[in-house]
Amino acid sequence: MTAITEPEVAQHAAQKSAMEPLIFERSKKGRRGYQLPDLDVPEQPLDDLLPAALRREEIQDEVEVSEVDVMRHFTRLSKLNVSIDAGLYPLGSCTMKHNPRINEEIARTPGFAWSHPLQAEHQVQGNLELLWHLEQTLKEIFGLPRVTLQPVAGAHGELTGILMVHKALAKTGNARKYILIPDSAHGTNPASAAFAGYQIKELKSNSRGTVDLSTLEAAVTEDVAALMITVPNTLGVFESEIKAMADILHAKGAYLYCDGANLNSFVGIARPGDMGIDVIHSNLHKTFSTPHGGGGPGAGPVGVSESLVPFLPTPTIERREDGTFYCDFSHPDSIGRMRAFHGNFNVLVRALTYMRSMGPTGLRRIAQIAVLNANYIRARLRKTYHLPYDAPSLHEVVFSDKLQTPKDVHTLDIAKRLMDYGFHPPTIYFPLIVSGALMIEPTESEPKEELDAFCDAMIAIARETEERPELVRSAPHTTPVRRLDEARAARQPILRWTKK
Amino acid sequence: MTAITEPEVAQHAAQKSAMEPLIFERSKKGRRGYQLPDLDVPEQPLDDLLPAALRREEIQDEVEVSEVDVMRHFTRLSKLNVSIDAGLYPLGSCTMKHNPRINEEIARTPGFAWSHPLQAEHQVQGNLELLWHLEQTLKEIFGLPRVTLQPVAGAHGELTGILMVHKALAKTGNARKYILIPDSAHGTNPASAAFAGYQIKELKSNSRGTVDLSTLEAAVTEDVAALMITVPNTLGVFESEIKAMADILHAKGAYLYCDGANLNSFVGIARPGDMGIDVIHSNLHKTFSTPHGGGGPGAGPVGVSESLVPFLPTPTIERREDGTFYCDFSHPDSIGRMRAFHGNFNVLVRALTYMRSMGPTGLRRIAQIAVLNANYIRARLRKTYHLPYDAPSLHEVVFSDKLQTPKDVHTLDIAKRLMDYGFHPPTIYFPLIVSGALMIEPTESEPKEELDAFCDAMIAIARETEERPELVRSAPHTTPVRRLDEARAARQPILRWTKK
Amino acid sequence: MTNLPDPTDSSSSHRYISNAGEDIREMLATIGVDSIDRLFDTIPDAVKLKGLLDIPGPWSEIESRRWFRGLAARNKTTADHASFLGGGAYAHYQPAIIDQLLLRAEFLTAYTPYQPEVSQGTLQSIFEYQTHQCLLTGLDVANASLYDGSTALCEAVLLAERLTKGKKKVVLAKSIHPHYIDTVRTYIQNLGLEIVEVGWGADGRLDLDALRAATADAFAIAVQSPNFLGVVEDYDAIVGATEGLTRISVIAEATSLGVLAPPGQHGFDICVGEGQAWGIPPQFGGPYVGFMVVREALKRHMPGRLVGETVDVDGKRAYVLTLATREQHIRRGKATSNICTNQALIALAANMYLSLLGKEGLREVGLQCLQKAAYLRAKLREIQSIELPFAGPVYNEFVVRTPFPAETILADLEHEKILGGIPLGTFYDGHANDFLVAVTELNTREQIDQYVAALSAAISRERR
Amino acid sequence: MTNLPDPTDSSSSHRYISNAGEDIREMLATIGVDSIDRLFDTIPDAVKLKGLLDIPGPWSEIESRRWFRGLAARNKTTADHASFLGGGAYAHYQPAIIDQLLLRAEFLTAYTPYQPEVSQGTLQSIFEYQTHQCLLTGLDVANASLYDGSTALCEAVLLAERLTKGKKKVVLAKSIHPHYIDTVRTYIQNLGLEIVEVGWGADGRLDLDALRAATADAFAIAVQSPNFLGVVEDYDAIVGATEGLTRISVIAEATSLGVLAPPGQHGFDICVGEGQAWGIPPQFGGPYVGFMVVREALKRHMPGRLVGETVDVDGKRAYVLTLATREQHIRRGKATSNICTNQALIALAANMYLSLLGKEGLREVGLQCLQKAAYLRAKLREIQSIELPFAGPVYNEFVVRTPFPAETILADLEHEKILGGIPLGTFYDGHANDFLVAVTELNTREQIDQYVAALSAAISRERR
Ligand SMILES: Cc1ncc(COP(=O)(O)O)c(C=O)c1O
Ligand SMILES: Cc1ncc(COP(=O)(O)O)c(C=O)c1O
Repeated sequence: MTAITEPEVAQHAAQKSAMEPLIFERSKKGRRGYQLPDLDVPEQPLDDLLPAALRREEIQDEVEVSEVDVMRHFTRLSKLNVSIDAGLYPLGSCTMKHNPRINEEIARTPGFAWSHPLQAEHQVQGNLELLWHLEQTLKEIFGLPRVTLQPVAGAHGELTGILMVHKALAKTGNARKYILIPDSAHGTNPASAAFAGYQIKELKSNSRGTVDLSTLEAAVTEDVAALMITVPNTLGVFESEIKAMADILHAKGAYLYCDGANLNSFVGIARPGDMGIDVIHSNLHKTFSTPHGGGGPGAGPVGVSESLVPFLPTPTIERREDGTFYCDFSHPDSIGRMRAFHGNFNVLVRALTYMRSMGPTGLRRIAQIAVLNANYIRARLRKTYHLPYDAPSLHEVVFSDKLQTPKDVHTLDIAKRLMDYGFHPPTIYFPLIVSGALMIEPTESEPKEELDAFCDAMIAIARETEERPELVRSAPHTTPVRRLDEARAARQPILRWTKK
Repeated sequence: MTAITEPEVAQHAAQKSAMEPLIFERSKKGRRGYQLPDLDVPEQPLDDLLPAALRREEIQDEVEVSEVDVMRHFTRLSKLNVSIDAGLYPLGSCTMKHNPRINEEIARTPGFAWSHPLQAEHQVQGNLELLWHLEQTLKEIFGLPRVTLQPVAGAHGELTGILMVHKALAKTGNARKYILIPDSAHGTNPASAAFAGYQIKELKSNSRGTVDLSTLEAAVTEDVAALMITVPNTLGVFESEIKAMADILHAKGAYLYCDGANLNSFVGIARPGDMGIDVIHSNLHKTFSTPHGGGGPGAGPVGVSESLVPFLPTPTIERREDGTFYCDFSHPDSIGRMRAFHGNFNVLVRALTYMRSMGPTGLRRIAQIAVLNANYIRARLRKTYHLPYDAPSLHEVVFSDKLQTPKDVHTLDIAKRLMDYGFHPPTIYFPLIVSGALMIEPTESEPKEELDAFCDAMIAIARETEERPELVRSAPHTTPVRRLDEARAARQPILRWTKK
Repeated sequence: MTNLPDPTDSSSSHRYISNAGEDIREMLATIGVDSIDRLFDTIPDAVKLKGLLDIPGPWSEIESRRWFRGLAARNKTTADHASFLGGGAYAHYQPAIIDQLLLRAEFLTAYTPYQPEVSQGTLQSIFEYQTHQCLLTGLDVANASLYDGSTALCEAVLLAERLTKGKKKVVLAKSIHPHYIDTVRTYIQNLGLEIVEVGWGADGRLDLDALRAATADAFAIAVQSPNFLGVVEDYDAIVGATEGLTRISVIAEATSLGVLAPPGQHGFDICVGEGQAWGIPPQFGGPYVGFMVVREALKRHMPGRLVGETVDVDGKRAYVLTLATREQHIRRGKATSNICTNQALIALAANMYLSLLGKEGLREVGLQCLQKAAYLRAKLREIQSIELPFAGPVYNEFVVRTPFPAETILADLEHEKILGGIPLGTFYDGHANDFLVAVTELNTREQIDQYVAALSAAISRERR
Repeated sequence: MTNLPDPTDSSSSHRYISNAGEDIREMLATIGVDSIDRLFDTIPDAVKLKGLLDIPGPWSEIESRRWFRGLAARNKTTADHASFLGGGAYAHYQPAIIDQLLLRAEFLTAYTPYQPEVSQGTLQSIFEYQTHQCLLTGLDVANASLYDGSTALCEAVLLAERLTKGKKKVVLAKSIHPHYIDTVRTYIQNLGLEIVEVGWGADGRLDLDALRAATADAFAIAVQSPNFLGVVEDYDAIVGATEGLTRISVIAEATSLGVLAPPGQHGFDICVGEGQAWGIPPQFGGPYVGFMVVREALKRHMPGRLVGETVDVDGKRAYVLTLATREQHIRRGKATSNICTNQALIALAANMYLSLLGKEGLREVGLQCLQKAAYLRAKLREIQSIELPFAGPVYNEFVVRTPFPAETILADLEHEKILGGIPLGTFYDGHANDFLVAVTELNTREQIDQYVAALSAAISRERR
């Protein structure tokens, strides 16, 4: 029976899918994937409608395929992906939770899906009411007086928030120069601050991974516009001194911006507004379950404290005495519009559906079980993997590869090897303050047995590292493709198909 | 690098899915997968509503799982199946064609999905009109004056048809005793005939696999009620003498029943009614693309010639002068009702959507390309596999394992080995007149490149049979489970989970 | 044939058929013929069509959406009316994930799991479905599905007949769904069997005296509970009166199994029924899913497919179609049934529903139906001139009688956007003023209160 | 906290959260704490909530369906009106398979393909999407997506600015979608850049004289075609007037690329736009998909994600995120953009749409839009007192002027179940009587004829 384990035999099935050609390579003359109704108006000579110079020739090299070809192609492509519906997807900082299907159903209601963004307000009262309710709900969750729903992602929310801070400070005559950002922060924080017109000053974390009050105090000069901080931070550690931080900043006329990417860990348990936070964005595609879609779309509403309300993007959605709703553009100090139309409306629909499904008890339970699950993994793996920061963590836990590097097995290898065990790897090499970080966020969705299977796999990999390190170093072995030559991709970039 | 091809390593990922426990084994006390609105009427003591003796205790051993658990479970189970959307599924006689998604969308229109089968006729005019149009369309396709839409599968249609034959004959004073059925027929034919109250006389096929006129002539006695024949037959061979057969039967007062399972091969090219056929069922889940659903639901409308019209099941759907529609029960000679309500209505919706998508040109093209595809496979494989019947075939081709048996490789082995190449096997060991049959029906959906890949795989397996027969005999090697102990399943049947 | 389109011309291409001009020419060359027409030479010209079929199309999706949505819009349905319709088809809650899972190609577009190595998803789900049926009915062996409730009853009668060759009489409660009885009549018409119907007593339950009189020489008795009048039967009493018969219980409202006594624990041998109530939309009558569960001893008589547990060559647990020697593809004319294609996808939906709702949910659905129906009944009893003619216990459905023809009253309710019931006179003589009313967990108290008000108004209107 | 629910109690279980009573107790034991509350000790009591949030819920799916469908029913939409709305969001045909494929968990619930070995599906699709963008625009390198058309323009302006450090002026055609211009204004407010707007001439096209006057010291020029008035710009003429500037073409109606000259072949360096018209429902403005395609030389300045081809250790072709050093997670404060999460799923939908429609279909959609708009224009020209103020060539959208306020006329149309246009006065002073009208392949001749009749009737009515 030796024959049957030979790789060329064992991989036929996988290869069939893995060898799926590009849709362009499936093209064949005469095939067709669509039909339109026959043109039902008298056809006029093209030249009478549009001068030839403004027209194009045929779209060269565009595809000719049937609907069957398209169905096959994308079905096969889909099979090359792992997904939340199939198992744990513990990307730290990404809150890969269960995406309820009722949200998808509601978003597809024709009255929502086919409403047009430039309709008269009286024609879209349902939409405006929905947005209004979502703002009310987020206000309560944030403990802040107003929320803008326009930003379509976390980073977009960050830019919105910092632009408001800038405008508010500019109004006092001095927009200031710096935004303080801890070294544990996500890359979008400095990038957004820069796009908002600020320079970045990085704050060093202490041994708990958090920011010392003294560090902050020393850094907050008259030139500092705001501190941009993630709570809990990217190690999952809560900044217990958050209120004192706010006081320090406020005393100097600076603002406290909270990156709310980790809201899942304390939603319904504590409120940013009660911590002295002035601005916070929430990634609805994280805490509020809108599906990640292979990289988006998301939404990044921003809540603000009273002093920043005048600077919110326009329009805001308001309710009249008579119960009707309207868009209010009368905010002279507004930073302006962050995007055409009303943001990612149909992502917002999904998020509100989710908030209603959870209710106050459910939101609280999210945080409780998310934190329980993360701490369970922490407890099960802490003897096997190095825990660089020992402070109690909430919804995620960050290990490092320190115990494995002596065998020349690194975080990347561990991540790849996890794939052979059927798991998507955690976030790796982030936060930057941990060398070889493995950042694990299970979310509240995961059942105990899935967490156990994951921990068992991690422990097995640690054992393999001792006994057969090459096996781990050369992983993955069972995926549709194996380790890629990423350097080659960057050195000689091929960024599109071209006809041979 | 030897380590990485070891089976225990290579199969982790597959195993994770393959080891999916039963949903009952995922159950854990306290988990919940649903929520209902709170009861909004005053709750009355149960005993006042229903005596305890009529009530049950809790449903012992029923599951307690979350929605996440259910989503994971069924997503993982789905990954253990192959499907038409992922590739060729050449089950002969099953017409596994592309299932257009517009049909699914239309069937889910709330006006169809939420209409109730016992509503007053004026409330469901849309449904009745749809059924009426479907009947008109099938009448034209069949070339027959009436069609009943009640039967919900091919076998159900067979029973309907033979019951009509019985009733028609009984009306003449003699229902007769026998139904003639060729030895190449599908098992449902004799079973249906028996359930309709007849005995079966089997007709021997000739060397073309068809029925000789002389054989028929000899068999048609005064006791014969009908011939039940599949056109083209289960070898894909058309009964060129079909009209003469009809004449022979009709001369003796017997009927010609056509099993229309293979309509896909001649839809739009020729019509059963024009061949002298008196009754035909069509499996809408074959020729008319309604999805097979892992084994159903389907639909099996039955068309009849003038003489059988009085015996159709009730109700029939009729159109009034004023353009309204109604259910007509006034058929005193009807065989009665074949099923509650209106048959598989929402399968019928899908089928009519498909017929409209195809139109007259598209239906004709179905047959043309289905026959082209099958003959292409036949041409490519006939040097490699034995073709037991050499007559020209239409939409399917039946090979045997005769060239492989000397190496002790049999049809079952070839079928299993195809799985390793990523293909669902053909129908095997049917029709019974071919020893070790491999019955291949590609349908019109398949692109040439998929047919080529399939033929390449078949040829490779033939080569493996010569060179490494053990590899084929022990296949499959790459599926979630390998060959099963089917005897054990039948010897000590375990037909349900029981709590340990 | 000169008017017929040239299949190699690109205007002949169709979106559902991949191969087109270039492919066709290559393939014909391999086959060695010069046109597709040649491949049809075995069909005599005399029976070949000379032109195209006279049917509409081909339509684009845009045109199909317009036409079919137009038809759907001409129906009045639960989607835009408050519905109190039952009679064997119930509007229950359908969890959102079910339909989206059903659309997965791996479930939707696969076929019967003849090849277990590439069909474990379907097979395991059927095994689970079979288990749910056993737990719910208190019986031992369930099959993979039958067409629907009516044909499941036919199969049960035929099964029972096979057990006791010789006897030819089957007793059916008249209060079984009339469509089911009709269907049995159709199925058995040539098999020399006789149906005896037994009516109901004043409380709407099976008339036990009449039953006792009818059982002589009978091989089986079938009763439905809740019956077509909505009344819950007393299994134990029926069992006492049907010694020696094969007892068939019929379930037309499957959610009732969440609260009602399971027939298998009360002397019944076979339970058949309609699974539509497990979250399948009414969709004008189908596709639904028939189920059959039997005592252990009857398993080799079971019609339809059965999935069993086994192991693969590596000893790994797996599932497979089994006991196939009962079936038509092996036994042909002597099979236990002619069924082949069944209702697999709907059985899968039922498995999902039963798993999601689970132990607690199935009970809660049942209790809510019970309580809401009781609430409506209490309100209706307050209205003069409304009668609830049958006093037997009910689950979620019951008969209402007013002094006026049911159709008249129901038309009045329809004006208020209420689908108010099913006229009983369609099914039984002498019930012109009666109609069936069903309540489920989807009916809100507000709807029920409106129903009562509308009904009361309708009666006043008619009185004038 | 005594009022707060006990998480181990089964009444606390929620359907979206697997772990419940039994699990929780087991896990706490492993962790070694006696309650979940202990795990939150690092959050100071002072900031902890003492009770529950004051928000509605938890709702069942039944309740959510009722409430949200109730809201949706209060919108008047293309679903039940004939719509002639455009202005950057168009109702085009959406092939049925797209949405059902998007619901596949493997697409819907995966995230950014950081781990290429288990994300080839997403990666290959993005690579294909990038290719389609290149073919359609005539440019060389496309990214994986940006938020939408408006923010894509912002990114293009910032990219252009990076190319030519020193210059601070960007010229924007005033006829670019006003929301896009507003968004650019917001984005650049603190970056020391200046926007100069150039208006349109009598024919609705960019005023070339004004353009020439504005280009001095500018680093870039952006024009939209068809512009917000629906008029197709003359790329070649604009190129002639903008020597030395980075030229940005903005596409707000993506299907126009099926028939209009590709900007990359007419002197433009960057093409950005909104992909919504590729079969994405209007859905009140989002989620849509912004695209950006640039000349080869600009690729290392590209914002957002890029997917490139490479091979795996076995030499097998594969796809991977590449040139990541441009991005925020590597370059942080110096990245080419702050974008992280983008619009991947919508880009996937666009890839499906472009593949299905293909070479022929993209052209046919364009031609049908063109012809149908021309038909409507011809009909409107026959009506006295209707003016089409801009004479420039159009694709599928144009401005209509009547003697009455646009809002009044449109309200009249609304009574006829027609969403008749977008008032231009909202965006530009002095256009109170003008509105934008768009026509797509979904508008039937019957709808168009009804539109003409209704508009004509509305004008007569107002005249009285
Ligand atoms: C901590 C943190 N901040 C910000 C972001 C950026 O959010 P988005 O991707 O929604 O733009 C992320 C997302 O991964 C994050 O994890
Ligand atoms: C030739 C033939 N006849 C009859 C049938 C039975 O049809 P159904 O499965 O729809 O009952 C089949 C189905 O496989 C078949 O292939």
